[in-house]
Amino acid sequence: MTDPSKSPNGGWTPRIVAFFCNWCTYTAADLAGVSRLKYSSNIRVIRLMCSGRVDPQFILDAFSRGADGVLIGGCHPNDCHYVEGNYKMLRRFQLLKRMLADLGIEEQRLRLEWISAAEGEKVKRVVNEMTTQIKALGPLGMPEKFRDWDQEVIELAHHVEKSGAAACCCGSAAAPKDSKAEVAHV
Amino acid sequence: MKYSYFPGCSLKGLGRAYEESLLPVMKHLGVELQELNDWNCCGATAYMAVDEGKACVLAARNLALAEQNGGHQLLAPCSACYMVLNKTQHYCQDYPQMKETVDRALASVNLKYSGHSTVRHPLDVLINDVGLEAIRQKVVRPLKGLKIAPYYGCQIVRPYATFDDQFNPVTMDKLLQALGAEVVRYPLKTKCCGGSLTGTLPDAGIRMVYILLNEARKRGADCLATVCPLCQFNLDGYHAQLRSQYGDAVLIPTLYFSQLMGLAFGLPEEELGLKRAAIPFRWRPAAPVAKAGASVAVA
Amino acid sequence: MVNFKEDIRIGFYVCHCGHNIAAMVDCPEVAKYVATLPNVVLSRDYKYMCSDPGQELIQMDIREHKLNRVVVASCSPLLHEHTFRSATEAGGLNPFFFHMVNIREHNSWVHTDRKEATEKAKGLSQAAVMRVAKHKSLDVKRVPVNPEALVVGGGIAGITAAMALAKAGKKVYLVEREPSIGGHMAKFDKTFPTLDCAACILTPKMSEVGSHPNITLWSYSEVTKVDGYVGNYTVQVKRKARYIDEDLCTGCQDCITQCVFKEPKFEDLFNEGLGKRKPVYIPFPQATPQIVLIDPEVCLNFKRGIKPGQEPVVSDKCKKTCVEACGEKNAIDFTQKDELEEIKVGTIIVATGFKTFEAERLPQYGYGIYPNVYTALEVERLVNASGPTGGDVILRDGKEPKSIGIIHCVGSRDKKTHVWCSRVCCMYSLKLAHLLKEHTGAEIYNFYIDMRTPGKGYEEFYNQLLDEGNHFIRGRVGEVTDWAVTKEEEGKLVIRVEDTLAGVVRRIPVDMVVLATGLEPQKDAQDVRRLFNMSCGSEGFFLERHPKLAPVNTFNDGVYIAGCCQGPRDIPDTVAQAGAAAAEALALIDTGYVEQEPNTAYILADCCGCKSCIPLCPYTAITYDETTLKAVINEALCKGCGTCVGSCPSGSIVQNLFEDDEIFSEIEGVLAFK
Amino acid sequence: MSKPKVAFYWCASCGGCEETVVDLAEDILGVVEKVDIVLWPVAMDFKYKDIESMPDRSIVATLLNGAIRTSEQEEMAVLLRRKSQYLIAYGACAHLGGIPALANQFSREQILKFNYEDCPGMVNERKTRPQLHFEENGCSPHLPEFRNVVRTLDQVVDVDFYIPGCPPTPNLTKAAFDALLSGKLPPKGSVLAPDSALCDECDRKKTKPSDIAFLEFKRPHQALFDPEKCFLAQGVVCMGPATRSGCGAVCTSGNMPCTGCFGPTSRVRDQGAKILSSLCANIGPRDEEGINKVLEGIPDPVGTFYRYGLAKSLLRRKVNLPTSGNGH
Repeated sequence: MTDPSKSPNGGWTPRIVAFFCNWCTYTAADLAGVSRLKYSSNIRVIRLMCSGRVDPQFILDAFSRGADGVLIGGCHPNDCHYVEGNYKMLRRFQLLKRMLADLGIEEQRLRLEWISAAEGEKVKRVVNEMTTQIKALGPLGMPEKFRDWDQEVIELAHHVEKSGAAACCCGSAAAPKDSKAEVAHV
Repeated sequence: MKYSYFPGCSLKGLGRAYEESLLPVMKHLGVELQELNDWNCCGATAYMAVDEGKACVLAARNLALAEQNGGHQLLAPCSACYMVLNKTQHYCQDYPQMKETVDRALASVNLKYSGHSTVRHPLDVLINDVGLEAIRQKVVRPLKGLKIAPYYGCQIVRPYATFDDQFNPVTMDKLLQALGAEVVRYPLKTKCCGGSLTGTLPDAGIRMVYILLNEARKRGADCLATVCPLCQFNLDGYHAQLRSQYGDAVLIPTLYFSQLMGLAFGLPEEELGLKRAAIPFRWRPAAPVAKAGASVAVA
Repeated sequence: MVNFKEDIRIGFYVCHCGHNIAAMVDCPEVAKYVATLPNVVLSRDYKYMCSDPGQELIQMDIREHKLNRVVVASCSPLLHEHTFRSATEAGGLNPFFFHMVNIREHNSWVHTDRKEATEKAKGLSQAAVMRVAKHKSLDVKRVPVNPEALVVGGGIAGITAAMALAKAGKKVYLVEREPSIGGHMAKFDKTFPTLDCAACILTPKMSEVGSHPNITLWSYSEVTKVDGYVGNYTVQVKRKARYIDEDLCTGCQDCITQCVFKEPKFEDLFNEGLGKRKPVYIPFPQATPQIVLIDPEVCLNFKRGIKPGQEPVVSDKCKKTCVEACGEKNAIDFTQKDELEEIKVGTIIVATGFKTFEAERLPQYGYGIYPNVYTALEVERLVNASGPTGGDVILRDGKEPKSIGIIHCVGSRDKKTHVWCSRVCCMYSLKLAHLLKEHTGAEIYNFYIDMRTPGKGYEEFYNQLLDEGNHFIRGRVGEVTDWAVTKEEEGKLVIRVEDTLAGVVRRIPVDMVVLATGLEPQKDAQDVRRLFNMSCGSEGFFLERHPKLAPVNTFNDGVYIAGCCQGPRDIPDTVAQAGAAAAEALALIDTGYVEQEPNTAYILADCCGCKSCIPLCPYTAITYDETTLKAVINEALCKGCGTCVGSCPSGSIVQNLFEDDEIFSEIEGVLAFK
Repeated sequence: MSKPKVAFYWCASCGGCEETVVDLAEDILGVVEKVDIVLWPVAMDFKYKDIESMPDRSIVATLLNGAIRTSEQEEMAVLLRRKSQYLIAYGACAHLGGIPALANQFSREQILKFNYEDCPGMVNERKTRPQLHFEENGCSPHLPEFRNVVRTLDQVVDVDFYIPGCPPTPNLTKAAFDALLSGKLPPKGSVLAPDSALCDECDRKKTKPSDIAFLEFKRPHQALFDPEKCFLAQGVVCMGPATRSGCGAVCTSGNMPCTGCFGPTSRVRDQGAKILSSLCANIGPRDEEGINKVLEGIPDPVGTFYRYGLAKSLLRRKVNLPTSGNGH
């Protein structure tokens, strides 16, 4: 198993998760393909019906799972297939980018772009620009950060284990549970 | 309204009449011009033809100085300066290599050009910032009865048409009309004045001058109005050659638009550099009708 | 949940698409990788998944390997999702146990490094495999299609489409903005290359439309609002006031003769401003419907100075000789107001046409400066027997031209204006050259960049023009000027051009210049696009769903496009396209229903009733139930955008096909590739 | 047969959770009657050794409150995990990180420097910091290590159930005891509270309009609140729609907006992201300038939306703080 963030040609290369709306930006990306425009391969597109569907949880989840950047593509203002889903995303974006800045995530890592179905060229430009910018920023590397942060707990667990009586530990203190450990509920 | 002012060599030399008339006219309109401290050659003509890199560095130094002084609006009255400054901005934007060359050169004298300054032409400022109405209000001696051929020359609309149409610029037409003058339709308004050819290939250069002047006369113009020191020099300075080559000196004067503005504003005539022209411009607007409270211009 | 413990058994297929994918993505390696992922019981690569054998492969595998999930990595889902869903269904599974990965448009066609593209394909495939495991069985909902249709625009495209639908027995509303249908074609004199008289072939069709029992023709009307969805659109149409009761007017035109204005003195737009009309008028003799109208801007019975957006005010100052002339018919009604009508239709054909390039934008060609510079459309009227001069080519200065220059590509093939070729200008320039020569015997000069004459009989027509002794000069004209250098040039328009074949700059003096202006989108194309929820290309023409395979479809199901609103084209192509659009609409109408993507949202019982979602829905599909104190979604109104789902603060709304867990899995998958 | 053994323990917390146990009032007698309390540092005197010497899994249930910030807390969590059949994260801090987890916006060094040097009122000329070991009067005391990161209980050890709240209400606590003693337990990992959001039990719900469009956001000190109207309808950020119910809407009944201490419902992974999404989507203006003007009313989104949940959020912590390194 190789480090997922290493490109096959060696060295780190950014991973950008993109949420594209079905009607404009996803279609624009299709157009870029049909037009054989070339852009960097760092982007992974997830298709949603509308940029209004982009739950900020998706963005945080992508970051926490190793995305170095998140790109959201929607229809231009006034052009939303669903009248105004794009405005709803714009409003979330305005606060989310500020909140992410407060949490230490650089502004360039989250980008909202209006790309119409005709703008294959813009898909190319935006993806290339963003890749360059994030390359300059370096990795965000949240999974590695989580591992790094939790090193201090793992050390203690080892220590407790060594001090005996750890044989029948039922609570598996050996490693912190991944924060995603799913919780079932009443 | 405040602008940095880049005179360039012409306005301090052959084209002094342009500066002499432009400065009081702008002042009269409440436009404040601050001459760029320590400006240098804009990089036009010879430089640009031989080494674009060096020309751009020269121009960029002026732009950087303007930025440094917080003067992000740089007024460049000479057409050649205007074009080269614009061209440098475009080159730095479009060609990263050129930007690098410029950055490196400027860094050696602790200057930085960020691309935030805007190069403005006086016509642009007069029409878009000052406004025709404000100009009209300052006219105390309308140029009534004067027929003018508006001549723009090549450089302020080509290759970059920044504030007017590339093929049929009209800003000066409107300005002259606001002064009360009659503007004749002059299809050669952006044709070449002969440029530097008058020095290198005089036959071709003089021919162009003849075409321009002859057509203006044919269309009933009393004079030509121009925006460019080189155009003014070419159209004004070769009448003797015209006589010897074509047997017709076409003694029609060529003025800067700013000189005509000064006359219409009733500014002191001797301040407008009118005497510097080879072909004298004798026409004068009628004295203003005395109105109570109206400022009376110096005769 | 019955299937809670059911094993997930995923079949994965990666398509080579010939070389389209395989050239940039190592398909066998992708298949090998995906085979190692949890729940994947079968992983194959195959040359053409969308082919019949490819689809049969899926069906066979579902049966043989007891697959209950299918993933295909191939092209865009917008192209083949339906194909593979059907194959999944044919194999005996619910079609929504399928997910598609786009490794062609989004991968092999846009990347250049094979290794990187292969890694990306793996990542995207892993995401789909993880996502599809969460998929649920969903039902497709069928919605009936209203058999009535709307055609917007009454040019030759709209006329053709409306007639095709009407002949098939469908009820059609034809809405035209101008007082008469006919469009640009009605203004033409002849049509290339056959030189058919345009009026002779068009007017019978116009009157057929006007009298067809299945067609409701609303001229002088505009669509103002479109609601609903495929099969069930509600359309609001503004019927502008003509000040004439359409039911009472017989088209006798006595009112025009009797108008207090004895002579026509107002700009006649049908004649491109070359002629004059009265305040009460009919646009042209063959206008359909044959109903007059009154222009309140100039009619004496209205107050002057109507402000935009305001209703004209009757002044009652005129003697109203028109009313007298109308007599007992009593068709004139000065109090008429704009009226809004609402209609319900299932399909819509948009055929709103084009406008010609504004020649004033290129002042170097002197249009609007020199009176004897004409646009091609003006010349169409000038040579037309029913035009303002009765077909005599008399210039604006009263002279007859002895020499004429036709400048091609005005506003076409030019980075400064429009980059596209307008397709018809070369041919109509040849036609006008022929007609002008026929009418005047003048010397004709054509200035062209390239002669483009692809079409049946077109090249032959060009050859004919060459034989007729017309001059063709290859070069883009620099300027048209009245700057005369020689005696011969005095009083003429001089065309300055670089003759790129001879390698010389020419000055050609002529009496008349014709500008072959290009075609561009209508001024309000963007508004119309929004009205019908379509897309525009970067140049502003309406965007077809697929340039080759769905040229009359749009991204809005049930809305079709025909004619020049989609891009410049000539009459034969327009007519063919209008027929295709009508056929598409007919197919939908005769199917009788549409299947709706089951991507609607629903609200869980755990909803707390905070009402945050209610204002977010643009379709008012969400309401608050006062008895349960929770929100409810009306599935029939929900269009599946998912905005409420993304915004529900307690996660109590679920969008079918785009459930939170499905998307989280996809995110995890794209970032998990190893 | 002996009574089932129960333990209470506190880690990084304010003590409020302990109060709740006391707030059971007479009911506590019923509890004490049925169980044998083996550890309760706030009220009874048991030692570490007492617990250590017990057989593993001999405690039926441990209710542990407080976040985990020090090595001592970790050690206790591990020990109690081992000795208990059920480990219950009790209260917002153990459940989500709570108020102590707001410290995840700062580095260990920033916190120590402020508290031992920069904080007003601090007199510490020698800038002495707590040491892990030191010698004094022949003794060599050992102090717990202060960690870089604040954690929820389940980020350190396996947790069986969660009782939410800052603090949990007596009702929920009693219900949990009842369930434990009767053996009628929900699936492991459950949060022992209803799974709908607060509005469900808030009286103000009926006053919330269906067409809200925020034109401004007010902070609690900026206005006098209408005691009956929905806070969101008054332009006040209320976390209620994104917060699990079960508290009986005590804050909103007391004329204060919900601040989110019960955490999200089971269907939400990040409470802050969800309330942000909902509030923002319903902002009135459409242009960036207008939107930002409205958002000026939320100057500290992290502190507002993750008041209790930062440690449990998807990012857990400000991401660019110095990572590991024990900072001795």
